[in-house]
Parts: sequence; structure tokens; C-alpha cells
Amino acid sequence: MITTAVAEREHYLNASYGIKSWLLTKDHKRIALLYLATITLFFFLGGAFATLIRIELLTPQGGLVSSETYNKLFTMHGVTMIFFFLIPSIPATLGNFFLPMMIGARDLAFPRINLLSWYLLVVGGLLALFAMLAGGVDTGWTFYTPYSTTYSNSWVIATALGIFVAGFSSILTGLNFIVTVHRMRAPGMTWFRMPLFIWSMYATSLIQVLGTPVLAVTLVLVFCERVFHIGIFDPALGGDPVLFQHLFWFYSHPAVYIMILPAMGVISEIISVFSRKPVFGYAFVAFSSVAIAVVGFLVWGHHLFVSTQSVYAGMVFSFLSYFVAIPSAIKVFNWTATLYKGSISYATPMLYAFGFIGLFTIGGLTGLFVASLGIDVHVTDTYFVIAHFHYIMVGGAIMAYMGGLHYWWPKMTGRMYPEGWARLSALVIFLGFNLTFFPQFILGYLGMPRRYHVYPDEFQVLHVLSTAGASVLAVGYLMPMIYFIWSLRYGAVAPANPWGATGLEWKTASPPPVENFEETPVVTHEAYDYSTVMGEVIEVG
Amino acid sequence: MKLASQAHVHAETLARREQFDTAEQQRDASTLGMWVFLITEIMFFGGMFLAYSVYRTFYPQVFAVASSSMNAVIGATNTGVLLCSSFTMVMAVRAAQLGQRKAIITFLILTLLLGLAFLGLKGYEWTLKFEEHHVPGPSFHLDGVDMQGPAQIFFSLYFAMTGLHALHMVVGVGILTWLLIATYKGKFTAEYMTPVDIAGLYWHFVDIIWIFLFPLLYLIDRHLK
Amino acid sequence: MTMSQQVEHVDSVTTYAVVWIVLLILTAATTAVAYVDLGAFSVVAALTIAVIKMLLVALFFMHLRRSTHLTRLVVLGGLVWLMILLMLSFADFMTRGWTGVPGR
Amino acid sequence: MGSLPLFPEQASTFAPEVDHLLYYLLAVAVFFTVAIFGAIFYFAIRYRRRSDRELPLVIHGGLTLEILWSVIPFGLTMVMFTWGASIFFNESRPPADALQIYVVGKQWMWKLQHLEGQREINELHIPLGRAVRLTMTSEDVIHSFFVPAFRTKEDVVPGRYSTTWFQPTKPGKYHLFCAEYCGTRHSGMIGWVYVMEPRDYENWLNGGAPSGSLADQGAKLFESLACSNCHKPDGSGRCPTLVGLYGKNVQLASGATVKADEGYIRESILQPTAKIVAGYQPLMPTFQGLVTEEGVLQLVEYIKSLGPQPGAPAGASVPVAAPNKR
Repeated sequence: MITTAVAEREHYLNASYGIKSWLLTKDHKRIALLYLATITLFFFLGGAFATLIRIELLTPQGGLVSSETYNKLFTMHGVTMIFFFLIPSIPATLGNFFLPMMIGARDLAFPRINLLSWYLLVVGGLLALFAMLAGGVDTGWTFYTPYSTTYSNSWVIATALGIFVAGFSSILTGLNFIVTVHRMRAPGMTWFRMPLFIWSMYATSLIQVLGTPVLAVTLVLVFCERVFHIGIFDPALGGDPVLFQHLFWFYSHPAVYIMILPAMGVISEIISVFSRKPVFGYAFVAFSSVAIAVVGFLVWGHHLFVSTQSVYAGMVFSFLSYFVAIPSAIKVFNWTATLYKGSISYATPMLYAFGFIGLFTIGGLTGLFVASLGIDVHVTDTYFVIAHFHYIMVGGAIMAYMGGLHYWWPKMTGRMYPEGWARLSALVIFLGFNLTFFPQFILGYLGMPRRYHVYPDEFQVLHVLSTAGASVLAVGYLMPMIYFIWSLRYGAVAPANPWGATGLEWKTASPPPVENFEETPVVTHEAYDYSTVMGEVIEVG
Repeated sequence: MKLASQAHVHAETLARREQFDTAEQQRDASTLGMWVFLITEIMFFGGMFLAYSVYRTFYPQVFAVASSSMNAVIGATNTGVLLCSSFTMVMAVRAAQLGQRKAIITFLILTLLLGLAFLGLKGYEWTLKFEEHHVPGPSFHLDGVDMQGPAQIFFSLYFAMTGLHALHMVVGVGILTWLLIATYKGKFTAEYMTPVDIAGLYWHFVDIIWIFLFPLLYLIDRHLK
Repeated sequence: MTMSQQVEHVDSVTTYAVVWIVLLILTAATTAVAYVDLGAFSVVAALTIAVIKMLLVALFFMHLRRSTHLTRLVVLGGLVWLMILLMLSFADFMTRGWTGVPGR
Repeated sequence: MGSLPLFPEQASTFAPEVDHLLYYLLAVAVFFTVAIFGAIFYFAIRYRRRSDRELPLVIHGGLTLEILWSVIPFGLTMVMFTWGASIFFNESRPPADALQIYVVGKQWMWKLQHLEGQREINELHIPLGRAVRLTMTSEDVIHSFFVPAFRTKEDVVPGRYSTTWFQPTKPGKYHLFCAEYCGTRHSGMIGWVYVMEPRDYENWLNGGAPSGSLADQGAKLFESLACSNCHKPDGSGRCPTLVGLYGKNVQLASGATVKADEGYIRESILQPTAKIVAGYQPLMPTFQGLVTEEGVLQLVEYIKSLGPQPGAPAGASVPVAAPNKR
């Protein structure tokens, strides 16, 4: 606000200065950057845990760390990556930044609650961090009772509390998005003119709002059981540990869709822009997001097939699980069909999108394996499941997150990233990822159980392959870290619309002004109408 | 430019925030936001209702005996107190709709007092539980059942459910106090009373939770006793 | 979309008072009915009364009867999701032991 | 290092069934993966952007295609469901003549008991070709009994019995893993399953020096805990007779009936008042804390041996009351 001398245009980054202008900001764009910094930190922390795990697994006898430490490593890897990176990743950064802009709003409906959400994530993160530094937690990210309530001697309480607090961050973000989409759309921005990213963010928010409270109360009960020694899941009193699993997975299965739905939204945007065509079957892609969010709540019992859940419930949950496959398949087919007769650019975001579709296809198809009762009995709790969900969460969600970051980087920072390095990193990540996780499918079917510190010799070759892949993957993730920071200073200055995209976020300057738009936009076209932008000069950085 | 727009906003209405175009949009957004928040609360308590239902199905007799050991008079009285507070709360909202500042204050104070009365009775009831050894733990004992384990589960659920409900009441009391101060300062008018309105929604919701807790915890098969 | 909702309409004190009295009567009723042996219907009676009370509070005190379709949809959604949680969980708890094999 | 296995051994009747389902799933997965990757590569090259100003033809979608690529995958997945569910259902129904073995999991070992009285730790010897049924429980946290070569896995949960079964088809030595994370030395909770030719198995059984059969051990426990004071074989005691109890439907005081399976017997020992037999008073004290999970299993086996089969040894009897939780 106190811009001076130079004729530099005022935008959200230079409108005010100082620590306070960031820590007390109510601007969704600045809050998005706060989130970006926070979750990047957690990503590298979780990555460090993963690195140690992979190094440890190079040898079957487990020489590097003790069993106790190993158990803490995979627990903290899971907790960090899931609750403090993946859940907030796309919604809280890209969603926070672009959801209001894409519907033509000046901000989210509740900017102060938005800031509060960030603080909650930070407080939750600090609690979890405290637990890790104080000695760590060894229950697995799943906190199964009675191990977590009675037998574990680690920092369960602080970690659970941290996740509980971070959960409210997630709930409030979802709430904010839902209200914003309902109440803050620009004139003419009807539901079926909304970009598909908004549809998927909306569906995600539904899950956050409906699912997270159940996790919260479950953690409260675990907390009470540990602290006050009351017994709700305690088998010694006649309690049922499987009830805990029902409650836990009621949230934690849909939570997978909190991670993947926003990714799908990002991919819809990227695929459209870089083939310069509207997404094939817009309505099907839009509704499939909502369908995934809804059906995703009906399938949690497929995590309990061998838990002593009743056989009949197992069958019901297996049956329902296949209904998630259909909307997922619809999306993949529609994205692929969008490419048909398009004008396909090989810009970095598009490479990530290609990678996403491929890896998500493999992740999704192996999901069919684990949803099938007969196969799941054999592969559940083995590396097959590990490989499957990493294909979804890393191959899917993180690929899309990286793609989205590259795609919107010019808008967020006003600078272009170096295209050559970026393409290289996309390739390295893709190859490293496959080398890391594909061997784990084989390991899993061979019977290698998950969470094993020491393992039989015959699995070593595949573990070594996996670790080799992980080191490639690590390089792939470090590269963007470096060139993104580099680009802030040395990157080419980004034009308002470098990709020839149609979304409202590209109709304003890069970086956007504090109020997002000089004047409230009026929407007259459906989404992805590229004839409207062909008149604009398109410069590709 | 930002200054200018802010000035413009302030000129139109004191209470409207800059991300909204109209006061009406703001009110709709706030109300919707509160309702969405309330469904998260449904799911939050829903987890405990599930645990309750499961164990009541497993151990019906134990639950009946344990429930009958509760003081139904306190429970019923507290239900009445909470319903009265809902009535005074809705009267406060009504007064706000009509812009009657003094009436808002009166009804808010009444609601606050009733809320505190509820919490007081609740606290008293809990101290009784300690005296009766009905608090889960090593010294737990419930007469009339052999299965002390499931009986402890009942009281674990009792403390968890009423505890979290009471916590919501405490938050509600905090909100009411804030409202009271804001009303006293004259922040609300007939045109702008959204905070009173949505605080009312919250208060009534907490009431509804209790409406279910009361029969489920206090009134299982009392005729057996 | 941004059309306003209930606020224009102010319910009368009588309406609120009547609802309040009915709520108190229902509380007395639910307490009384617990002392009567209705067998399995005890639960049904208790829950029916509770649901009626909930509806009274929601419709009148929370102004749900004058609210937008969207608000009603939100409430309905919350209740449906609660039912999903309860019913699918009970798909397990109710069918345990059907096979006659322990733990299956 | 050095060996690189790619496929697990098939050593039970389930293994080929599960693997055949796997082949079907693999075929579907490979087909779609190749199709999607192929299409992406082909389109990406064929329709690459040749000029920055080109504007492709707008295609909004096609209903026929959408229906086609919803319905066909749905059909394929329903095959997966049905096929998988039928295998699963078989896995949950052990045949009546299966060899009974009892398993107790604890941090971090497997304790197994044979009917003949042999006890093993982290090793299980079983005969080739005979269906084996495991009744399992845990002393502490949740474990999971997993034999990859058999393609079977089932959690072992404290406070209740779980069941799994398999029929080995190939002699050999196979991994036994705990598959549910159970604490510090989770990865040390492993062992071997030895599938032996029936004759070798007989030799092995006779080789040990057990203190009588499992039922005998249970009978001793039954005496030492003074159960026989009340549970008399002729039903004359204050408690119901236990003769022929196993597998029967028991009429309870609450009006319900319950099948007297292992879980019911276990509950009745540890939580006697949970299910009172019609016509009896809730007199029995709990034996929780007085008898270990292994001891309970011995009692269960003893009570089963009093069962309806004609040749069963005579003994005291009395049922108890209570379902499958402590």
C-alpha cells in the first residue's frame, strides 16, 4: 500500500511489506503462499523420513537404525506426508490462490477464517513436530487400537492432538470453499461455466467437511483412552478394536479423495489449456468429481477385509468399491479423448499431466485388485498396497501438484520458470517414481509385509531397485525446488496469460492486484472457449 | 486504490467486509457457513453416537442397568433448562430482528444464565459420579451388573459425550458473552444482526445434541429398576 | 441466488412460546415413557420424541421452515451422511456370526 | 542378494484360485494401461502443436462414448467382484473335517497348539492335503496370520476368536508373517510353516513328548479350576451340562438363541453373565485373569471334545453363558 517511487505496478506481493503484512494478511493469495512455504517444509521433512526408510531397506538385516527408530520413521513419514502435506497440498495452496480468482471473486467468503486455517495447520504441525523431536511416535499413521491406546510408549497424544488441530484447518478450508463457490461467483459464472478445477475443489470440500469431524472425534476418543484411561475400544473391557477401524477409515478412505480430487481438477485445466480444447465431456467430468466424493464415503470397509469384519459387510464394501472405479475411469477416458485432434503443447505442466494420467491409470487399476476380496486377502498389508497408494498419492496427487505449480507459477510470482530444466525434472520424477514403486507391486504379491524393518533375503533385489529409484526421485524433487527459487529473481517476466488459457485468473495481471481484478469480471462464455483468447497476443515464456 | 475501495465500503455499511458486494450476500454467506459448520458437528457427535449404538447393541442389559443408575431428575431438569435457554435465545434473535437493543441484552443474559445453570448441574452430576465410583478406572464399580468392563464402556461414553457437549456449551457461553458486549456497544441493528442470528443457530444445535443425549444416556429401560 | 431469506419475517412471541411449552411437555413425556415397559418399543418411543423435539427446534427456533432450499439441502446432507456412517457400520456389526464361524 | 523371485509359490488350494483371478485382473490392467499410454503417445505426437496460433476444432463430447466407457468397465469390475467374493466366501468357511489348530499371537511371537498336545512357537507343522483350520486370538494387540504361499491372511484380534483355513498342496517350508503392525519387533514376528507328507507328519506328532492331548490338558484345567463342581455331565449341577454343547443352539434367558461356537465358549468362561442359559442363574464367576488365552483354548477344545460325536470321551459338562467378547 505504501508503494513508492518506481513505476512498478502494484500487486499483491508488493502492496505492503514486513512480517506483519504476511502473518496477519487476509488476502487469500498471500495465505496460499504461507501454506506453500509450510507444506514444502513438511514435504521435505516427510521426504527425509522416506529417504532414511529406503536406505535402511537396502539390506535385509536392518543395520542402519533400530527397529524402534524404523517404526517411528515410517509412522512420521505417513503422518507428515498425509496430514501435513497431501491433505492441504493442492486445496490450501493452488485452491486458496485460484478458487476465488477462477470464479471472479475478490477473496474467499471468510478471509479471517482462512488465515485461522493456516494458523491451525501450523499449530498442528508444531505439535506433531514436537512429538517427533521429543522422541517420535511408532503407531503407524493409522493409530490402530489397542496398540495406540495401551501398548505404545511413544508420543501418541501429542501427535494425535496435532492431527486433530490440523483437521480443523482442513474443515475450515472446506467450509470456506463451499460457501465461496455458492455465494461469491461473479455475474454470469453459472455452475456449468465453472472451470473443472472448481468442481473438483467443491467435491473435495464436501469430503473435508463431512469426513474430517469423524476422524477428529475418533482421535479424541483415543486421546481420552490414553490420558484418562477410559475404555471405548479396549478389548479388555469388552470394547471392539474393529470399531476404531470403522471410524478411522470412514474419514481416512475419503481422505484419499481429498488428495486425488484436486489433482484431477488441476489435470482437467492443464489438459485443456495445452491441447487448446474444451475438456471432452465437461458435464461427465464435473459430475464424476461429485460422484467420487459421494461414493467415496460408502467404501471404507474395504480396508477391513481381513480385520474380522463380517464376511457379508466385506462383500457389500467390495461391491460398492467398484462404483468408485467408474467415475475415475470416465475421467481418464475423457482426458485422453480431449487430446484427440487437439493442438498439443509439450510445456512442462502438460508433461506432468501425461505422467499423471499414466500413473493414475496404473494406481487406479491396481485399486481394482485390492477391492477384489480374493486378491485383497493376499495383498493387504503388503507392499502391493504400498505401491498402489503411492501410485495414487505420489504418482497422482503430487504429479498434479507439481504440474499445477508450474502451470500457475507465472501467475503467482510474475516470473516464468526455466522450461528446459522443468521438463527434465518432470522426466526424472516420472522415471524415478516408477523405478521406486513398480518393484513394490512384485514385492507385495510375493508376500513382503509392510512396516517390516527386517525382511527375508529373497526380497532384497527388489528393495535395492526401489531404493535406487527413490534416489532418482529425490533428485527430481530437488530440481524444481532450486529452479523455482532461482526463477523468482532471474526468471523471465511473465505476461498476464502466457499459456493462452481461458480462466478468469488469466484475465488479470501477473501477479494479480490485491483485489484480484480491476473490476468484477462478467462471464459470458462457457469454460475453455479458446476462440475468445486467440485474439490476445500469446507469448510463450 | 485499496484505500479508496475501503472507504467506499465503510461508507455503505459499517459491518460489511470488502470481499462481499452487498450486505445481503454477506449475511447469506455467514448463515450458510454456520449451517455447514453445524453439519460438521453432526458428524463429530455422529462418531460417538455410532460407538454408543454399537455397544448398546452388544451389551443391552448392562446399558440398561448403568443408565438406570443415573439421576433422571438432574437429567430432565437440565433438559428443561437447556430448552428454556433455547427459547430465550430465539427471543434474543427476535429482538435483534426488531432492533430492540435492550431486549437483546435481557434475553442474552437470561440465555447465558441458563447455560451456566446447565453447566453447574452437569458439574454437580459429575462430582456425584466420582463419589459413586462410576468414573472409569481402577476404582470403578457399578452395582447390579457382573460385567464391569462393558459398564465402564457405558460410563466412558457418558463422560466423552457429555464432556464434549459441555465443551460446546462453554464455547457457546463464550460466544454469548462476546455478543453481549457487542450488543452493549450497539454493534447490531435490525439491518445487521447476522452474528446474533448465527450464534443462535449454534446454541440451538447444541440443544439438539442434548435432546438426543438425554434419552440415550438417562432413560434406557428405567422400568426395569 | 443472493435473494435474502427469513430475516424479513419476524415470528410472533406466541409461536415461540408455544413451541417452547411443547418442548417442555415432550421432555416430561419422554421421561415418563421410560418408566413404562414397552419392550423394544422403548427405544423407538424415545427416539421418536427426540426427533420431534429436534424438528421443532430446527424448524422454528432455527428458522429452517423459512430458509432457502440450499440450507435445507445442507441439513439433509448432514443427516444422510450420519445415516451412512451408522448404517454401513452396522452392516458389519449386525451380520457378525451369520456364517457360524468365529470372527467371520 | 542375488535371487530375484517374481512370483510366489503356490502351496494351497487357494493359491491357484487367487492367481487365476490375478491373471484376469492383470489382463484387464495391462490392456487399459497400454491403451491409455498408447493413446496419449499417439495423440501427443500426431496432434502436436505446429503453430502458436492454431485453434483446433471444438469437440464437446459424445454420449455414446461416455456410456460405452462407463458400461464396459462396469461389466469388467462386476466380474472382479463376483469372482473375488466367491473365493473370499470359500476362505471364510472351513470344511467340517478340517484339522483344528489353535493360535495365540502375542508381541512378538506365534504360539500354536495341536489337538494332540504339541505346542510350537513360530513354527507350524501340518500334513499335506488336509484342510487345516486355525482358531486364533491375541494376548495383546492386533496381529495378522499371513502365509503368502497359501494366499491367506486373517487378523488375530485380542478379545475374540478369528478363523482362517487352508489346504496345503505342496510339501515344503513356507514363510509365516505377522502382517498387522504390532509394535517394535513386528518384523521379528515371523516363522515357518512346514507342510509334510502325512506319514512324516505322524512321525513328527509322535516324536514330541507332550503332556497329553490338548483336550486332556483342558480336562486337567477344568478340574483344577473346579469347573466340574457345578458343570456336571448329567446336568444335575447348578449349571448347564457341557456334554454335546459345541455346535448346538443354546436357548438364552434373554429369549435369544446363540450357536455354541468357540467364541461363545470363550466368552462364557471370561464373561459368564453376558449370555445366561435359559433356566439357570447367573452364578458363575468370571475366569478373566485366572486363565491364559492358551488355557482358554485348551478348555474350549476340552468342551468341544465332549461334543456330540459319539466316540467322544465322557466327562463333566456344563455350559456357561456368554458371547464372543470379554
